[in-house]
Amino acid sequence: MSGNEINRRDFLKVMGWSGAGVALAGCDMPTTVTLEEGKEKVTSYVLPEEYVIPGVGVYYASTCQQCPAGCGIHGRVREGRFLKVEGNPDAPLNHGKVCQMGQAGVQGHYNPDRITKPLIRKGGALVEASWDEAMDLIKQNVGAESTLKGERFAWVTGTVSGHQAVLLQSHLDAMGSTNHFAHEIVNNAVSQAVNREMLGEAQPAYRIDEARLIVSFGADLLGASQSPVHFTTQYAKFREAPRGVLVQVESKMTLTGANADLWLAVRPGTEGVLALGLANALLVKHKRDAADLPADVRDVIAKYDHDTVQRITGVAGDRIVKVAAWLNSQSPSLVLAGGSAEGQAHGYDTAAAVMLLNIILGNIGRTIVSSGDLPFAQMEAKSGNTAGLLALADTLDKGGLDAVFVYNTNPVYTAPSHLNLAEKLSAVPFKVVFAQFPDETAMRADVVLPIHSPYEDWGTHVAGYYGNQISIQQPLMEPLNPTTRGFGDLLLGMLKMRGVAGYADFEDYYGYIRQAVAALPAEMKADAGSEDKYWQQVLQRGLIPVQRKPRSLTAKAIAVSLPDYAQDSEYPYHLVPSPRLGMWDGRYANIPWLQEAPDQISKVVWDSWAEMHPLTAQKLGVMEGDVIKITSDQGAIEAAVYIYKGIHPDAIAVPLGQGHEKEFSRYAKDRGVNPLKILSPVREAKTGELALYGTRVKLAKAGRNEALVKLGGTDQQMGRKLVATVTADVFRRTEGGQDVA
Amino acid sequence: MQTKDINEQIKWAQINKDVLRSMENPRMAYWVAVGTCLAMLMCAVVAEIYQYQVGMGPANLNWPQMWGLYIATFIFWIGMSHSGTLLSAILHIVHADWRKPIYRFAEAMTTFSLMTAGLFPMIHLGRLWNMYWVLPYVSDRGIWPNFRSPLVWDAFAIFTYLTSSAMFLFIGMIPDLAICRDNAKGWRKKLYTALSLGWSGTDRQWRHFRKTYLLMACFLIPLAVSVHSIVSSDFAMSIMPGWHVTSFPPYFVAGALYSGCAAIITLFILLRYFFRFEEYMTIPILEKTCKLTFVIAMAWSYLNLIEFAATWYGHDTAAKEVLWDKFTGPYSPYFWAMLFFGSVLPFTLAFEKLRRHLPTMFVVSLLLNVGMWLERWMIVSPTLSLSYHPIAWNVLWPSMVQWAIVFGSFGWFGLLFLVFVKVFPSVSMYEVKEMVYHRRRAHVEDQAKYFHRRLSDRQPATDTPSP
Amino acid sequence: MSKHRIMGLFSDFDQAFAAVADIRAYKIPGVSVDDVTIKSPIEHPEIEEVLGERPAHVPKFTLMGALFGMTFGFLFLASAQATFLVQPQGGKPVVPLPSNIVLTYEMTILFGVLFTIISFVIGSRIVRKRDTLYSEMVSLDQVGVLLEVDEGKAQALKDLFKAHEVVEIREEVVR
Amino acid sequence: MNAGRGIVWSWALFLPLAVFLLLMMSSAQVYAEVPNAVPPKGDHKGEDVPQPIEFPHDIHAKINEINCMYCHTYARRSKVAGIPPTSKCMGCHSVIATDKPRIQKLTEYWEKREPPPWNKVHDVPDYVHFTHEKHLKRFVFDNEELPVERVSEVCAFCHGEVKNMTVAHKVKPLTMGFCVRCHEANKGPSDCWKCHK
Amino acid sequence: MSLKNILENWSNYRRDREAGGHHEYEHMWGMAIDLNKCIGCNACAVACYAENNLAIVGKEKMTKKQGMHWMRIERYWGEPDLDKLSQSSSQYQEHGANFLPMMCQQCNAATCEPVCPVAATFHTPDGLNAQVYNRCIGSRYCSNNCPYRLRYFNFYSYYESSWPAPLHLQLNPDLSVRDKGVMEKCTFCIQRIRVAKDKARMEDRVEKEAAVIKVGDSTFRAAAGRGKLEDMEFQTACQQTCPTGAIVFGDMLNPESQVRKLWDGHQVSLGKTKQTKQNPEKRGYRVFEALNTDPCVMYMERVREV
Repeated sequence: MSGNEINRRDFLKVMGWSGAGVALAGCDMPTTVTLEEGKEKVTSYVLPEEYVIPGVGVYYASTCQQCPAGCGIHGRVREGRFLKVEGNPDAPLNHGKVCQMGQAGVQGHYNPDRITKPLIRKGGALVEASWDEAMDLIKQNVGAESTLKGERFAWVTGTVSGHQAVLLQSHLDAMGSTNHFAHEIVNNAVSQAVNREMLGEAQPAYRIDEARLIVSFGADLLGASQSPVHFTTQYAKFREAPRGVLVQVESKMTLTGANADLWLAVRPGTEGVLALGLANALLVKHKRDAADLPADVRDVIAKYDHDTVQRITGVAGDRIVKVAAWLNSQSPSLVLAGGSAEGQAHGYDTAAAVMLLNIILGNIGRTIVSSGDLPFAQMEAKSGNTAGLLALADTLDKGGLDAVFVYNTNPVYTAPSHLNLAEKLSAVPFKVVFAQFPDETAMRADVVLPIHSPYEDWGTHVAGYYGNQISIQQPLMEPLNPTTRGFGDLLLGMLKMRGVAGYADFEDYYGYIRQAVAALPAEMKADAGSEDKYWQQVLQRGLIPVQRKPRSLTAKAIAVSLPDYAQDSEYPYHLVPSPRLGMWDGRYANIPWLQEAPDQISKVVWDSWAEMHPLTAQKLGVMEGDVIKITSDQGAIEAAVYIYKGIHPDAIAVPLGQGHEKEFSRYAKDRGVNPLKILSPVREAKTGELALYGTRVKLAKAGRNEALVKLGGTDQQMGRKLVATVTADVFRRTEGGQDVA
Repeated sequence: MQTKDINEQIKWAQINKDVLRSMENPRMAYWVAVGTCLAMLMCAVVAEIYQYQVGMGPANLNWPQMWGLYIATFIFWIGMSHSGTLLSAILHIVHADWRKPIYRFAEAMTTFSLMTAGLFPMIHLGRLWNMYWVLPYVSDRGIWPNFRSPLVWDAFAIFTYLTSSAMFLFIGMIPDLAICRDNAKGWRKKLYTALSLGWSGTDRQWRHFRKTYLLMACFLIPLAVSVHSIVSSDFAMSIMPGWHVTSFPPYFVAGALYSGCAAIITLFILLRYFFRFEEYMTIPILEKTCKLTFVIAMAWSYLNLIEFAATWYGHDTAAKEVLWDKFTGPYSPYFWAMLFFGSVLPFTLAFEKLRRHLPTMFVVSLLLNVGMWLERWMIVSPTLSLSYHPIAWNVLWPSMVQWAIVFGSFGWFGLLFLVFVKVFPSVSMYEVKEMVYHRRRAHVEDQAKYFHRRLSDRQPATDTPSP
Repeated sequence: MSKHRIMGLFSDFDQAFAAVADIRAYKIPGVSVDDVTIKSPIEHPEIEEVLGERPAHVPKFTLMGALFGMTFGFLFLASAQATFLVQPQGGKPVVPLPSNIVLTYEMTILFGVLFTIISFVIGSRIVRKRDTLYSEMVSLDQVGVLLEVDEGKAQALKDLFKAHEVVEIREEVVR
Repeated sequence: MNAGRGIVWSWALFLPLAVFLLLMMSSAQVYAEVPNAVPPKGDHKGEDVPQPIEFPHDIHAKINEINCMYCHTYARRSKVAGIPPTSKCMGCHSVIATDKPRIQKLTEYWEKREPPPWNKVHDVPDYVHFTHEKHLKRFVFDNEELPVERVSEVCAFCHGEVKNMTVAHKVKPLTMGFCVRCHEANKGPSDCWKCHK
Repeated sequence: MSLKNILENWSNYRRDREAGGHHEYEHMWGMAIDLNKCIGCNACAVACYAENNLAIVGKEKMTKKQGMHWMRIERYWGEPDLDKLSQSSSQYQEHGANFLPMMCQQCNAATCEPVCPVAATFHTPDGLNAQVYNRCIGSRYCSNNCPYRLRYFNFYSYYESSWPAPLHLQLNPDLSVRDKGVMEKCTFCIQRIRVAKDKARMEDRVEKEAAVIKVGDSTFRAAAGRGKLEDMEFQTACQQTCPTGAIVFGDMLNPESQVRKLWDGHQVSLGKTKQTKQNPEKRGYRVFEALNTDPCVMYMERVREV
């Protein structure tokens, strides 16, 4: 095995080759032909590898680590350089497709701002140190001989799964701690809680491809969601003839909203009311059978008649009638809550109201089906949420932590300023951050350990959504910087440091994973023949399919109580801090491709902006590019406005992503604002999540104009036939399928 | 009031003296002018070096404003070059002898503005150092330029025109160079001896000279028309709205003659003032030039209107958008300024009082050329800022790099012209002599018709000569 | 017998022409008007009245040049295009006539002009050492009448010049 | 005209002619053997490129008659011909000629697990995407009359008679004209995008 | 360069596109983009950056519109076709956005080609609109004459600024990195086409016979010895990554190819300035077809339920 290892490491080495160098056409001023002799070097392999031919790209299967979705990828490698991410066609999760963040992973890997050496805080500043120094420090503080008490230690991570989660848990156990704060801004924790109560399973599978109608209340399936590529591939099927109808209800147009047949602007926070109104229409107007519904539920629904809903939500009556009619006629349908619907103080009730619709329409078991249980429960994804962040802040408040290990999350950036996380974290005596980049959290650590990029490291992952496989992450190339180390290796080292039994035999994380794969039940590798063959097969496919144990979903209707819409005279507007496919929660602001890739909706690049409805703009007297000051009770941010009709007049949307500290990246430096910073301390009442969309703000003109940097000169087609649109009935006539209604 | 084009009684020696004097003893003002032009040129040189090193970005060119002022100014200078041909070739063929005192500097202007114009297609290239690839040379690689491209036509046309007009200028100057040779000393003697090619004024030389000059004039007229037509096809041959206009070739030619004439008026007044050429560059000649300019201005205005009308009448909506944008869009101030300078201001030329007032004419002629420069800019930029695909619509103003190069091109032209007037006779001496000779002779013959008749009745003594 | 080259300089053009007219009328036997060379500061068509038609072959050269430019231009372009078959452009044929016509036109003019200039240089016997019998007055305002005559007729010629108010007579003996 | 001068003149004319003819004949002799191919024309006087180890091509290719593709094994499978991996060298030289200083130097590299830093001799501009495999296919593998053993004659089209050199020496210009003329003669593709992209 | 050549082949050399052209084709690469499926997510655009060594220009240069987005997703709010249908004009963007992925349309009668003074852009035997970077002198005429505005110019030398070490290690060695003063545009991933064609040749998958192939109204003379490629044997970077599969790419000369079937199915034909469809409700159309550029990219109309 180890002989193999050396071999493999060797051929992955970066090499210069004829024609493989950087080819510059015209960098040859002023002569045009550079026929040089002896100016370039050619390097040969020391040892040849059979299937590696210089000049020919080789593809290795691996798993994308850009977001928690865990798509299967193929990495293109040439001459030891990892060049491009491509989808793994064998991966049932993403069918060979990747989103832009997946594509951009390469630039994270080769990022010029990566941390390459361990950093240790000395005299207030982080200075480069050797690994030995860093590990000694860690050993001192959290090693077996340290005085650290169990509960005073914590792990802060993003979503973790697979053997990473297993080892992490082992480490926590070894430390005697239960403090694992998993934090993600883009999450569906509220929905999961609702699902757990109403369906009996936190994360059922949505059969978008099966649905004929999707009504999404703020769930940005195609954009910032649990598994954007998976949902999008399903969406493609959904749109094939006979074409399904997509209705999106939200207050700021998301990418999903931009693709909706009907996009309904709802007054922020009243999505649940609309859901109940639809339920009302279904029961009253369409005489849906409500016998199964408990009386209290029926009472609640009865309150929301047409006029009430229209008044509260601000949605035109005919639209409500239309959606209700569609819901009635199109079956199976799928009604989803997410994002802006959940992120309110009453998010739980909103999500529950939406789920009620599914129950009334009988979608449970048809378009909402059980995901089942992973046979290896310890590898199941531990999904991050904002409650994790709040819990961390609360624990820190109590001064309850002496050592914090942070991995794959950046809470100092994502935490609202009212949490005061940076200061609280500074008070912790020992903070270790396992980081690729000098992000805000890393810059406040006592020890920063540079880890491999996901393309240099081994790993296994189980997707939080559609985790029907153990995804294998294998290195695509030799570590770019010899001084970085794999997170798994470090974790294993940490375990060994605590002297945990059972880990001493593993030389490294690779060995551990290999051992774990070898230990899989025999029936899973029946057709492979030998152990080595199976391992090769696994590496070639990049995943191990897993049969999940299905459950049956319950459909328990619960009564919800939703507040009436309340005006706020001081802070009349609602802040929508919108995550987007690309910048995500801000972690990709250091990737130039994603900075330069325009936002799907506003087409703005390299900056923050504030989205605003023309009516609001008229009221404020601002034009596109005018800077406005957005003030909440927690502070103020300034951004130039983008005006369009895809937002409710009461809402102001500021995208996540920018506003990083200057150390993070040359590409994110002095760029835009971070709307998360001004969030009010509103929490979702039942789950304790941070109500991301529950902040009220006031707006004021800043009195200056900063032209928005956008792709494109105009938003209109100016009479050209650029994008032509036909109605769905024409589509069905020519390409098959029955008409809606 | 002076009515005669020229004083017929002027002594020929005086002509020689006056013109040769103008070539000598540069005064302080001359050196100041040279210095100014050099300074202007240096602006362009610095800007161009910067652009060469860094790329076309600092010029504030963008997607899709790829051309900007460079090509606009290129057309402007090409247009300017049409004056010499017009005055010298067309008027020569129609025997309008009032051209004789003023055609020389007009031809020089032609050559120099072509030399200026030719720089711009090079300057605007992203990879200037590969410019020679446009030339059809037999290459080792077996590749050729694309002869379908109007830019290659430009290269051909400009090369032909520059060669022809420079030769036309030179050939027409040979007798004058002989005069210079006969009166010069030192390095000038050597220079003029070489340049005058041994001209001695024999009847054989004059005979060939006359035919050559006439034939070249005949060639230059269609050539000049074709040159600006070809330049117009840079635009007319494209499919861009506002460029794809059938009337562009005559429109460009008219505009070219127009700006050329306006420039002649400017230089006429300057030369007359600085070189005391009152005897030669007389007010009546200026008046004739002004009238000619006025006519051309009206033709140009008409072609403008026709272009608007044709666009308006057609159903090319994109072209209409461009037109409407010119009227009302961000470029409208310049567009209306162009129309004012180009179509309204020339009416000053229709008034004799104004025509004869040199300061007024000086200012007017300068403004006419400003208008003509704006015209070229209004051809290039609005279409680029607004085309078929609205995604690329934008307005980007030229940066200092572009302005510096445009500004410097005037310095380069001025420098060439200043050197010319001190090295070469800027008034054609021999042709002024011819003009005087023929006019006086015509006058004398008028008076002596009677004697003529009497003389022609004479019979020779014998029919056959004695051996 | 030596030849004499005699040039009379006249300030009055009419007198000079009258002198030539006298030669034309064989006032001096054996001296023909064909031997006369006139040196003049300006170009005047009247000379032809007294000298008679003398040939100038410029237009023929011009025509040749133009024709050459036309054929050469077109063939050059067409053959260049026909050897460069890699490059179909926008659905246009290999040898596109409209653009070739434009370029052929330019080549026609270019070669027409060049040949005209060549014929001028050749035909006018310019670009050679200047005649020693040259007066700077010719470039100012005097007309010179130059003849090469036998020794015996030199005096008669001078007399004839003097009869026409010659300003100056220059003479040199050839061989 | 005297006789001596005549002789000088005739020699002056004859010598270059003779040299030219000889060159023509010799080059024809070199290449005439490759059937179904018109060899490219053109010569170039290359510089001496110093190499970490003065590799003797002559010993390998001429004396020992090792096929070019034995070492430059990628040539038939990739756009680059490749330098043989050090292990391939050591395959023989762990036993053969181990006492030679060049081999000792090679062994040093091998023991350090470092490839020798070879300098590139035949380099084309980076915007030229030449591919070895298709040329070998056209002239060797698709060329029924040329056995693979004689591949060096095809290699010599562009690399010259490497088997007569120690370290490789550039003897062909490798300019675009050189390529284009051969493409014309052998009816190779003329699309610019075949090589430039 | 001989007179004989011209005289013998005169009629051949005078043939334009409508008459089949002088050219013999190996392929005719085409694309079909379904706007019903396109969600405007931008994955294709970033994949294009990754595949084709596109430079990152930064905010200031994006402000000046000097970006290099070969593949751009245009987004329009106005929807003239639906405004007619929906009775009430809402104060909201009720039907979402109009997304249009726009890349070089690889026109068969490209307007950019004839105007290039040095023939750096031309039509390849693959039916592609080639741009030879090292021949380009940067006159930018092609970009000015492109009605789709999808030619991008290197206004600066981006090598240092766009790929600071070690980002340069990501550069795709299969195609050149463009320096300042060079025009560039979408190539339909020529490097991938190249690899696939080379592979077909190496495996002796060759069409022996010349053929005359009709694609809609256009006739193409296909060369003998052209490579025989399977449909979907390779994909362009944008097609490969497109999560909804909205982009279909393939050889129009191959009657079995998906792209050809889509074109035929939507009754869109090459070589027309106006499509004459038997069923006018079919969704296929080409952008700016009336300009007679004959683009090889067909779009299928966006669909909305109203």
